[in-house]
Amino acid sequence: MSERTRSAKKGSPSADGSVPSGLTDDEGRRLLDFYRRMVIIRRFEERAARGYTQALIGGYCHLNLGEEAAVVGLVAALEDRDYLFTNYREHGYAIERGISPERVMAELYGRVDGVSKGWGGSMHLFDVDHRLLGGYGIVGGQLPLATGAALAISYRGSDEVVMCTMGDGTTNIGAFHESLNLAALWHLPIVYVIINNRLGMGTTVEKSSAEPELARRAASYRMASARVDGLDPLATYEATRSAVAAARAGAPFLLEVVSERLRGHSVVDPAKYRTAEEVEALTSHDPIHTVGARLMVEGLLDAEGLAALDEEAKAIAERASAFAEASPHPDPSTLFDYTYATPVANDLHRLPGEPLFAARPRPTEVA
Amino acid sequence: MSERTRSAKKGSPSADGSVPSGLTDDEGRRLLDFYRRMVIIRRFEERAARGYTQALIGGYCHLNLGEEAAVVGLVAALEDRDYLFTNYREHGYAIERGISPERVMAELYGRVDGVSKGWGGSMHLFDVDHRLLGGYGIVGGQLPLATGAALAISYRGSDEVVMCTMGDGTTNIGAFHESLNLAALWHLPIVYVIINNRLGMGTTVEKSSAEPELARRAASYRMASARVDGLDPLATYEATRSAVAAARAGAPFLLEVVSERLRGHSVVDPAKYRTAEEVEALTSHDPIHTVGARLMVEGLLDAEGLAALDEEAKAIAERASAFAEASPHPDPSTLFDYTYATPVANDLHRLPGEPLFAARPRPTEVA
Amino acid sequence: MAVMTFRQALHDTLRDEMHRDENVVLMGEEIGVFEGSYKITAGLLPEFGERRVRDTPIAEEGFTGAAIGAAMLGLRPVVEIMTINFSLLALDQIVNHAAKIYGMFGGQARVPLVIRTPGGGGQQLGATHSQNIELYYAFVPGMKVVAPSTPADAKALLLAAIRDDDPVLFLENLALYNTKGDVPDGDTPAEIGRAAITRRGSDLTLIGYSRTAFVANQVAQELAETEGLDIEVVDLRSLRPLDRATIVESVKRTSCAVVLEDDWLTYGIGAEVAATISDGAFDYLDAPVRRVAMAEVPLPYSKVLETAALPSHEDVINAVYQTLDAVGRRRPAARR
Amino acid sequence: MAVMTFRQALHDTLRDEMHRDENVVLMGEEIGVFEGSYKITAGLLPEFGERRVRDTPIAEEGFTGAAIGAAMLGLRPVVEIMTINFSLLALDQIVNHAAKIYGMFGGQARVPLVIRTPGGGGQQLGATHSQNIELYYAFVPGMKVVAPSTPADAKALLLAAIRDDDPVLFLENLALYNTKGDVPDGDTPAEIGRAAITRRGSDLTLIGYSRTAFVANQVAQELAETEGLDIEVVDLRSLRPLDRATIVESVKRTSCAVVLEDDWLTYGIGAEVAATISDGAFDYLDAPVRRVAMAEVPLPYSKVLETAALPSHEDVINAVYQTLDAVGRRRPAARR
Ligand SMILES: Cc1ncc(C[n+]2csc(CCOP(=O)(O)OP(=O)(O)O)c2C)c(N)n1
Ligand SMILES: Cc1ncc(C[n+]2csc(CCOP(=O)(O)OP(=O)(O)O)c2C)c(N)n1
Ligand SMILES: [Mg+2]
Ligand SMILES: [Mg+2]
Repeated sequence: MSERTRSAKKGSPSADGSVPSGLTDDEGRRLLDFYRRMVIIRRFEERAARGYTQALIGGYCHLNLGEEAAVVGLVAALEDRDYLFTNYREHGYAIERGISPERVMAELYGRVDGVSKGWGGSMHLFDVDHRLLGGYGIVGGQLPLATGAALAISYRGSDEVVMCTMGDGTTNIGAFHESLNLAALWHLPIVYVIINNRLGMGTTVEKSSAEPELARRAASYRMASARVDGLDPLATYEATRSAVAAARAGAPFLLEVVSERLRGHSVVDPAKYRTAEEVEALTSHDPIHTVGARLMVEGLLDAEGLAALDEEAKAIAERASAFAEASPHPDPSTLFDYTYATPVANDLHRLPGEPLFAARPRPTEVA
Repeated sequence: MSERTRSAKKGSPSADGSVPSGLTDDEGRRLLDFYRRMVIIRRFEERAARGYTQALIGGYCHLNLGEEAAVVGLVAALEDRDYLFTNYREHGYAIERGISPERVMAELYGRVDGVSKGWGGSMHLFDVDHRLLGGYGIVGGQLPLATGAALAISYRGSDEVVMCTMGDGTTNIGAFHESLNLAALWHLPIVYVIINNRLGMGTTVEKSSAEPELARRAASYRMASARVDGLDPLATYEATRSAVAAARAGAPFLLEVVSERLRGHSVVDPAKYRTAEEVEALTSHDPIHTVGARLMVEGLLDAEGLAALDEEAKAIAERASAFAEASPHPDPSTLFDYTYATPVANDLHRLPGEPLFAARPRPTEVA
Repeated sequence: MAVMTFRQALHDTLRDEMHRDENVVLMGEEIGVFEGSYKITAGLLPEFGERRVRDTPIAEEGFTGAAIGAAMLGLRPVVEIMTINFSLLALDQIVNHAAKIYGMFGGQARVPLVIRTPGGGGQQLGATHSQNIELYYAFVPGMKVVAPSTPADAKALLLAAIRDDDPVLFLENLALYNTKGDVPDGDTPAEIGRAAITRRGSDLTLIGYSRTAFVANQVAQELAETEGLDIEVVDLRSLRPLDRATIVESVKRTSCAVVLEDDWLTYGIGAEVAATISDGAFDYLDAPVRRVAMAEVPLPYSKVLETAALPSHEDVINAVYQTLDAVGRRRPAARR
Repeated sequence: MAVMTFRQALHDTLRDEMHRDENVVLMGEEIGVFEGSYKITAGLLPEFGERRVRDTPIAEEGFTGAAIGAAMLGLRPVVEIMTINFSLLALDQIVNHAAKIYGMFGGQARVPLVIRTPGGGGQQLGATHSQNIELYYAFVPGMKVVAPSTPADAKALLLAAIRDDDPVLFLENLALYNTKGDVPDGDTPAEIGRAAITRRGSDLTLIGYSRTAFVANQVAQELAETEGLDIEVVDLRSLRPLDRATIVESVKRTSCAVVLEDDWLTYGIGAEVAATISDGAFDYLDAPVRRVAMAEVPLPYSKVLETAALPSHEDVINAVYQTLDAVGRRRPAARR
């Protein structure tokens, strides 16, 4: 981790557990709650990784491991009525938005009880009731969409906010530029969040972004921005609250959340491009460790409490996967149910092996 | 013109012809030369507009009227070995690069002696010998290409520079962001030039760019930048020289050249969206007037000399159009000559009315 | 019923729909202050204001995507992409997002979006500005693609498109904007996914869409008058879904067909139409389906070359004659 | 001659060409440090260094366009676009620039560029990551599009593509990377624009490209063994130019054809193949050309639904049987 990044981390505990600046009661309660949520995500993700090796999950599967503090702090700053657009690394966000881990896991398993009824998979979680508007697998694809959602809100004069998360690598794609410019021009109620885990697959932020302090890119749009330590859930929460407040008042915001990706890009990536020292260092940045340690130091949690939280989280993850496994696969007869929302004449419901036109009578049978 | 833009114009004469700061001999000679070139462009463009109304030119036709000082100052700062990529508003650039006005006009007329042999038209001038690598009609399309040309130069370790011009409206498209980021990351020898005429068709820069001081957008890439008065050819020339020098040393540069578009977006646009006052004000910003006036004030040109330059320019434009009109149209038999550079099996040379397969014998004739 | 241009029909329909439904908003480059590159939206900015007629920066991907996102929240944006060529820049948002969102999320979100965009060549706009790439949209399940050829259909299909809950690519054509025709009053949307037989006949089926349907009707009329030929014309109207039944039934009656298209022949729209006929009317077809399409070159600027590359009226007539020739039916005196 | 995987053939050919010609450079996301998403470029960064193996930011339009510009100055970039789905973001640079530059400027600049990119479905990657959109390139004059199905062709066509002075879309397929085959030593590029008859037969012509050519050969082999059927297989190899003569000559001999494709049926690659056969072999064809293609839906994630939407081995066999049935030829006992 670079100097610069480190310096963004005010008040977070160091790995040796030295005493931090101290917390108010409110903060203490909040941190405990955040930690509980973080552990749930952690155990969920580990269970998902297992599901993948068990071949119960297919396709790509990207985990929030290391980003739990960021996820929890970000989502906590949203109101229920606010909207969230995110990318393919979104299991934790879905859970934080209040979607049951069962339905999230069922989606990963491709089952009918999944949030997207098995049509989306890990990368495409969506729940209209919880205002999670996807889960997108095309890097940057969610940015114009989220911008448009904010446009609809502003058009109607209502007061929801849109949060749109993305990775550091995503800031180099055209859609980033076009979207932020539109949001700033049109004063849209949106917070763009960069989860800067300093890697896009195996490429470092320095190798992909000529200005690696990504929050600075807001200047191209006269947009306000901030950089925050995403390993500290309280700091993330506070920074997000300000950003959301600004957005609600019609001033879009760019928030950079510096974080870690503890494992490979997806569950199948062994991350060989990381040196042993880098991997070593990661442990001391693991927010589950650091936040847990902080709670202990603050006297807000003891070893027993910590173990209990962990058990609870594991149980949730197990229940989720049991539920998912029990949920039925979609019926093949539903294949043509979601091509169009408005039914349309001549939509072709042909299975791959079927002829386009009913077979003609055999030549020998022709009169 | 905004306050901010005005302040960029140091040392240029005001419309009333008040005495400027004074010029060295060298500057005087240069200014006179620049003026001469500017007038040639002006008369060429006016002749082109006439050719369009005569239906000798088709398609779209965008003129450099008002941008002559910028064009001349920019191109003069390039070496012959440097490369230029530009957009569809490029007649002046082609002439400044040393391509004969005859061949430029012939291209506008779609004739075989045109720089692009009649295949490109007004928007697609190209001359490999003069290192004008196009003329592109897709807004922003030239940016990645120019970036790649600079990559090839850097790859080979040679010392040419690429200049890539664009309009203000072009800075809002994704390719701008992606290209500048690549150039900065890879230390490419390229100068990106924004001709900020403050309009993209009918849309003002304030309505299209959330940061309307466009040079500031370089900050997103830690790229050096400057803003210069494009109605002052000397100032443009000097600023460009610095930018080119930086690029030659491997530091890409973003140069914003504040300019004017005297007429409509293209020759068919009456520009009804401009108020009478705006149109009025334009005259006093016309660089042909202001630079001419300055030369008179400086005693470098008298009315007679000015008239002579003008006559010369008109004659050049007339010769160009006479040449163009005399040049033959391409032969229809050459239609398939430029689909592929490497000839390839089964390339379909079928005219629109021809059958795909030779006609079968008529049924009655079948044995 | 009133006679008006294609342009006027579009304009009036947009205006009526904006009055009818507050959720209908217009977005695009130069549609407001500039009144639209082809003036379809002239007058709508002063009438409805910037909130509903939104000039955008040059950012096809960004504003098209924003329209998709706004549609997910219930607006009904009508986006103008200045020409279909520029839509390449928005293709990821359209193909990978607009067309996928309903299915990929199990039917939870709808994208009631219309993208209006003109194709067309023949205006010496050069290789990058003269393409007909409706194929790129017609190929994609999740998209609907309509391609009216008359002012009446411009209205009826635009009404349908705006009221549809799926993303609709509404194909226009530079050469049609000034054509005139009857336009019914009232408020009757067309049914997307249906072709129309715009002229009954028994000698040959001539098939087109957008500009080429216009040409097909012209040619059929002309050959009826000059040669007494009885040509049936199918106007596809919808490229996705494609109304195979109407096409095939027509050819079963006429036993031969010529397909007109303004795009490149190989893999063009006509390929599917020809393949469909050759399959569905296999036992009825008396000659190969003939396709009239662009020459396979990047379209040159030069008028002479451009003309050589584009299908002409004569090309269509010759294709009709040669096809009739092949089936041995009513061959009028060769006319070459 | 050596037996190796498709992946290895690609890797070795890239490496050999980089040794042969200093102008050959590789660009793309994650091709260096990460060794390529599908490991085609593994080991090349350490061997050739960052100058020649360039990891790019996530900016498909930017880096593809930069490769085009570099090609204009004489480099011979080989770009990897991680999957063909992401190429939608670069489409304007490819279709409107790479494919146009030679023609639009009257032959003054060449674009010796190769874009390698895999298609493929069936990996539960969901609607946006499972598309087969080679059509978008095959449609465009100025582009060349090749689609090898064997390791030998992977080598021969990649050699040809790199040495060609035009932009070439080199289609790969996720499902082929681990397939094995003989690869000749030496340095013999294939001829772009030529299909190959990879198996002679007289009962039926089975046509495919990329993965579906592999399947076609498999099925033909199987039906020869199990049913004594004598199926001819045409591997298209080049989608643009399309080798119509080879296809048509084959069908003239067999009088019936089945076309396999991994994209959507309507307007898919198979439409042109079917239209071409129906036209060029009109008098020889005894049954409609059958197409086996994806169901027309955004591809679902669920394994069950995905499987239902994709053409299976069984589907191909049934299509063959039904077509043979239709022509009344050697019908083996129905096998459903
Ligand atoms: C347009 C596009 N290009 C490439 C990819 C492949 N891809 C998926 S994730 C990824 C890296 C993204 O990095 P970042 O934005 O930092 O997010 P992170 O994965 O670190 O959360 C890439 C290149 C893609 N999905 N979409
Ligand atoms: C991608 C794309 N979108 C839209 C257009 C239509 N168009 C041509 S020029 C232009 C305005 C460009 O403005 P600016 O960049 O300021 O350049 P200027 O014309 O002022 O020189 C537009 C919108 C286009 N050619 N390409
Ligand atoms: Mg990252
Ligand atoms: Mg401008």
